Amino acid sequence: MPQFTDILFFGLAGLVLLFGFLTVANPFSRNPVTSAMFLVLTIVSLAGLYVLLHAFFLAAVQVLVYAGAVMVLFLFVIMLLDLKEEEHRRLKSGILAVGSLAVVAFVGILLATLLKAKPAASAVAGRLVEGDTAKLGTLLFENWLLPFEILSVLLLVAMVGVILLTKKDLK
Amino acid sequence: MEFLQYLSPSTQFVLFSALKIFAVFGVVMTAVAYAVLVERKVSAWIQNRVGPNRTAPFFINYLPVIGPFLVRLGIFQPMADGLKFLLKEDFTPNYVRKVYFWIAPAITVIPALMTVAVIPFGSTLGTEKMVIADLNVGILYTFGIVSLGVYGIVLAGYGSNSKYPFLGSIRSSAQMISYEIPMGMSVIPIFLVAGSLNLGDIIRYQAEHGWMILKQPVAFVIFLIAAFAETNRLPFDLPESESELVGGYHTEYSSMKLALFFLGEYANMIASSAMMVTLFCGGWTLPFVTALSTPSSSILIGLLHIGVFFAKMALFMILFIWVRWMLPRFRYDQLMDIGWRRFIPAALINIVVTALVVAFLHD
Amino acid sequence: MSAPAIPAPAPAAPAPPPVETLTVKVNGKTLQVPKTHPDWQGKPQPTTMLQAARCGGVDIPHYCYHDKLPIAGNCRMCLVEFGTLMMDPATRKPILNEDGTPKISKSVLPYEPGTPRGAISCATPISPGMEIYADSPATKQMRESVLESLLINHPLDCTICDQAGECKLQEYSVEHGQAGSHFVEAKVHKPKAVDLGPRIVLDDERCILCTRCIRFTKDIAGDDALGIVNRGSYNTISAFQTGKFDNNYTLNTVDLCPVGALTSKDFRFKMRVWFLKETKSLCTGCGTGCNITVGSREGIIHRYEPRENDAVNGPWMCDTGRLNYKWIGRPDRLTEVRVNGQKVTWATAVKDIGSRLIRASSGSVALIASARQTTEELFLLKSLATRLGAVTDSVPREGEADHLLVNADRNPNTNGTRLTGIAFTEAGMQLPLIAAGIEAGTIRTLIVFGEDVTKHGIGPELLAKLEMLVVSDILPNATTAVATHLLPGASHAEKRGTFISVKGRLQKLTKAVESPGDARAEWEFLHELVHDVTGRNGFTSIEGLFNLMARETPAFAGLEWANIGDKGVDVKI
Amino acid sequence: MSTKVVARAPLTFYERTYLPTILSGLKVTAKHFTDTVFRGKTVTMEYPEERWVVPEGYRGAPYLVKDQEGAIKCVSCQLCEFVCPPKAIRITPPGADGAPADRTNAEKMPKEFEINMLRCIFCGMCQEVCPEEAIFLQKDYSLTGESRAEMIFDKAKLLKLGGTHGGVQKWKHKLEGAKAQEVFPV
Repeated sequence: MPQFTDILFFGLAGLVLLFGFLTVANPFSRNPVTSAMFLVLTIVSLAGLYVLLHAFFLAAVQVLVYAGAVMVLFLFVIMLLDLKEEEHRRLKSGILAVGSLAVVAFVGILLATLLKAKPAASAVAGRLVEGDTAKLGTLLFENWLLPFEILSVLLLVAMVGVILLTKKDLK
Repeated sequence: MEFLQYLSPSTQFVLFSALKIFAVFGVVMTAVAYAVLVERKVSAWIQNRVGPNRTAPFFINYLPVIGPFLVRLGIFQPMADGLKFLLKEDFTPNYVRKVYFWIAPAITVIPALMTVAVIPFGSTLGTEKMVIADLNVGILYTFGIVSLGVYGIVLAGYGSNSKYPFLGSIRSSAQMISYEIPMGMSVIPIFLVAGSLNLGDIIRYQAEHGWMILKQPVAFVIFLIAAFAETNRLPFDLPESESELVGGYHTEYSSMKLALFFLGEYANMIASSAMMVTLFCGGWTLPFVTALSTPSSSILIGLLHIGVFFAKMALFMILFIWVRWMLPRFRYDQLMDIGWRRFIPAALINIVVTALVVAFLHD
Repeated sequence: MSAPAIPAPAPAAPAPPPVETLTVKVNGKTLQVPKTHPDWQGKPQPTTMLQAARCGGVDIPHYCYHDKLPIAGNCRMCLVEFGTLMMDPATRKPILNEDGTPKISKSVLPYEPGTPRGAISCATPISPGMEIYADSPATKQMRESVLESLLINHPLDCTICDQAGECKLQEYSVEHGQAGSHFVEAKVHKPKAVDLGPRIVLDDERCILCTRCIRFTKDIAGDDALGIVNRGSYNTISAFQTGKFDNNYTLNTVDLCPVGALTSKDFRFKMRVWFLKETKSLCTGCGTGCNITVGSREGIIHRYEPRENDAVNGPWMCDTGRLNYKWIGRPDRLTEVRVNGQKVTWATAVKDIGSRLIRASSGSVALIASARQTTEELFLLKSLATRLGAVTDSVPREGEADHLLVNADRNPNTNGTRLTGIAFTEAGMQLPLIAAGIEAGTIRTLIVFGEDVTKHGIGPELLAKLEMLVVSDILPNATTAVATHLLPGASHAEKRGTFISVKGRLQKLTKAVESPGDARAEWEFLHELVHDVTGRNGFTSIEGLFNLMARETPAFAGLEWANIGDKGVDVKI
Repeated sequence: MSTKVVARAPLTFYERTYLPTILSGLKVTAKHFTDTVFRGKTVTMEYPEERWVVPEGYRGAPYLVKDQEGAIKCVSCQLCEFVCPPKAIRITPPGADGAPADRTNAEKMPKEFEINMLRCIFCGMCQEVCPEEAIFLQKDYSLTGESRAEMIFDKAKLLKLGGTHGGVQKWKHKLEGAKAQEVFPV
């Protein structure tokens, strides 16, 4: 049912954009908790897109890690810090200009990449049909073992750094 | 049943899925209602009390012996409870954050019910697999959805805009995140042993090689205790803890909204029980009985499989309930201590050891 | 009444002349006691032992003795043991002990020298060097015996006795009595619930025959109506001469009666006294301005009692004034603010009146106040009238005076109307002018406070000609019926303020009960109205208002609310 | 008094697994469970069928009583109203022209006597203070009503519930004493 999946794709993509927009610029509420909740919705919608791509593993991990763990911690922090409604900040023209420039640059790079990309670039996705975890594992631990390990070391460094920063009295 | 032949496969898929969803939904809801009854009855019996034994619908007078017996058992109490929840005044305090206050109960219930979707609660009935969604990453799906359940409680505490619910929700978010980690780690050895993330495959493996509980007792204990913590049941019910937080996150709730929280809690218990049955206790299979450990060919055997599954699940439910009336509440630091300093290392060691064993055995 | 007036607090008052004193000992404490005390008529008489003890802060229990009544000395309750200086018969000098202190001879029975002999302290004058043993064992035993004797025939029916709670017999039994009685014979049963007069019920069984009531009626009220008849145990109080006990001061005997023998018919079985909230207030029946205590419970007034003020009424008040409280709780009290017959809020009504008054041309407004209003309200009305150029007046109310307390001027605050300038010399002189003004159409607006002007020459046909008729009153009458703006007011028991008696005594009212419905004390809305019309500071407290008035009115110069006190001050009239 | 600090014995490894406590908990609960289910040992009293035996000295609702001749004993002295800590009692005295008492010689009787049973705390002070022995705490233990107004018991209801309570009949004795004497010469 290609039409059906298309409808689903556009629906979910629309939702991702809408929730993403509401996360950063909600015209109805300036409550940080609301922003966080819309971010959760964004993540869940994104997981829906992964499902459409048959990347079930990615979808599940996306929900599990980002929505289920990271965002809960975000909420936790927001609530504990007792953030009141954000005050309306006046936009300064300089900041506005820099911001717009950044957006234009980002969209430009994105469009350029997309235009350059060939349909065959989705070959990797094709290999991961039905979100096979075994294949994903093989890919990760054979083809890209070094970057994976480097990344994990990087995360370890970050963790150690955090512990060092928060530790009050170092001997 | 002939007309089914003429339907396209996708239409059949939608039709059967819908049927299964309705059936499972109905069964879960009923089970929740009666779990509450069992809870009340078991607690009463443990405390030398009688428990609910009064609710008697009008038609019970026409049943000579069995009627009064059912009334004594409180069989009709869930109906009265449900009716009461519906008819109670739904009170919304005027200082709450309305939107969050209203959606929080729903957010609690929906993930709890969604978890049930991947549980294979039977082998086959005819040609139809007795699982709503036969995902090959079933267990990850479950964890993903379960992890969303915490939002209901966090938002309930936040939306209530009141200190006790807030404290309850803060505790619960910390508690659930902490225990998701050992819970998730504890099941990894299972998949190492079984070689698949698909829950159906795991049952099949257990039918052939014996129950996982025997092969992975450490994983089972960790999973079981983490399940208590994830469902906010005693001895880990710190988000509610009546004695210190009044009612925890649902202090400000009343009527059907309160009922939804209970529904969520019991649905979570059911889902956890079902997961434990599937992962550790062989699902719908029974050892030593060939008919019951291979996918069924007849409708009757299929139904029997479902019965076996529910019987095992009921045992776990009773365990949940029994423990509630047996153990006192943990202190919060003890809870965190057990989660981070005992279970996570234990689960990690379990993974490493299992991986080594599996690797050497394969060689 | 010939009680000495308390001197008004004046800064330059001459120092009082030195008082001749005697030295006595009360309970072992040496005291300097004035040689004389005023008796019931105010004449100086030798100080008695009871008065001397009182100077030392010792209260000797007594029933028949009363400061304002002749001394009878018949109840024996005030018996005390005492001693006098032992005198050398030859030199008439005190005999001294070895340590230099004078020798004291205790009074003993002449034929039984070991037994102390008590003296009734209410009638025994002190002598220099006397020692009074007000709490010696002998004195205590005398009191116990006297109480036991008084209670021999007492019915002990406190549960149905109105005096319970303010009964001296109860109080002394607790303080000085003993629990048991040696009397085992049958009690003498005397008549109960005797109808002594139109306002008095007598229970003979409870009577201890102190004769306070008889002395009051004969010597103070001047109506020798009561006496004791029969003999011995059968002594009873009776209106024996005329058979009726109905002068205008009968209810004072209820206050005087230390037990529950004489009770008020009006207050009979109405409320137990310990429930009553006591509020200091004033009687508004006439210009005398008797001080009273309002007894109320939960917003209902149950009785008035006189409050002792020697400068005004002594401890007495007349029956007419005492029973003149029932109208306050009448169910037909005005309770709604009405503008043209429509019920409105106070804010609306006061705003409406204010805006109309501002537009009124000078001279088109007349104001009739009442001499039953407090001075503060009259002051506010006057400042309103001054701004509007209005003619003001109040209504005179005359009656018959009597020899004791009732004044011919039946208005409680005639002097208030004069001093604030509402009515100058003679109240009521402007009323015909106002009537003529309305008739002629020059007066278009009339403000009436607390009076029914239809009875004073301004009939309904005249009132109908007015553009606006602002009426504030407590009870409905012919004037309130035709008012365009009707403002329910508060009675004197429901507000604070001051009245000035005919003799120029400025005294305070205190609020005893809440006003019914929307009714409000007049000054509370008048200060708003005055603020709206004149723009002057409207004081939201009675203290501020009084002090403002005192600054602006020459007669009250130097007065402050805080300095008035419970018994009032004299002002120059 | 000196404080003695008792050192807490460190938990053994076995104890630190929480297993002994869990097992003993299981033992206790299982025993109670079997006791209840199989031996029928329950502590519950099934209320409408089984009734509670009211113990001696139980303080139930206060009601007014009548004497052996059916006369109201209360003389409206209002001491109970005064002493009542939650102000549940409200007595309307007869006033000067109220109905005469139905009991000889005592001139006074309450016009109305109300007890707000929702306010009453069943402390028994009214019974303690009553000089006429006219109010008694009874053995009632299930006071219910469908409205607040229903729970304000008036004089008629209190007398009906209170029943008869004999006593010395002091007012009657007073009257008899008076009759025994010669006619009073007024």
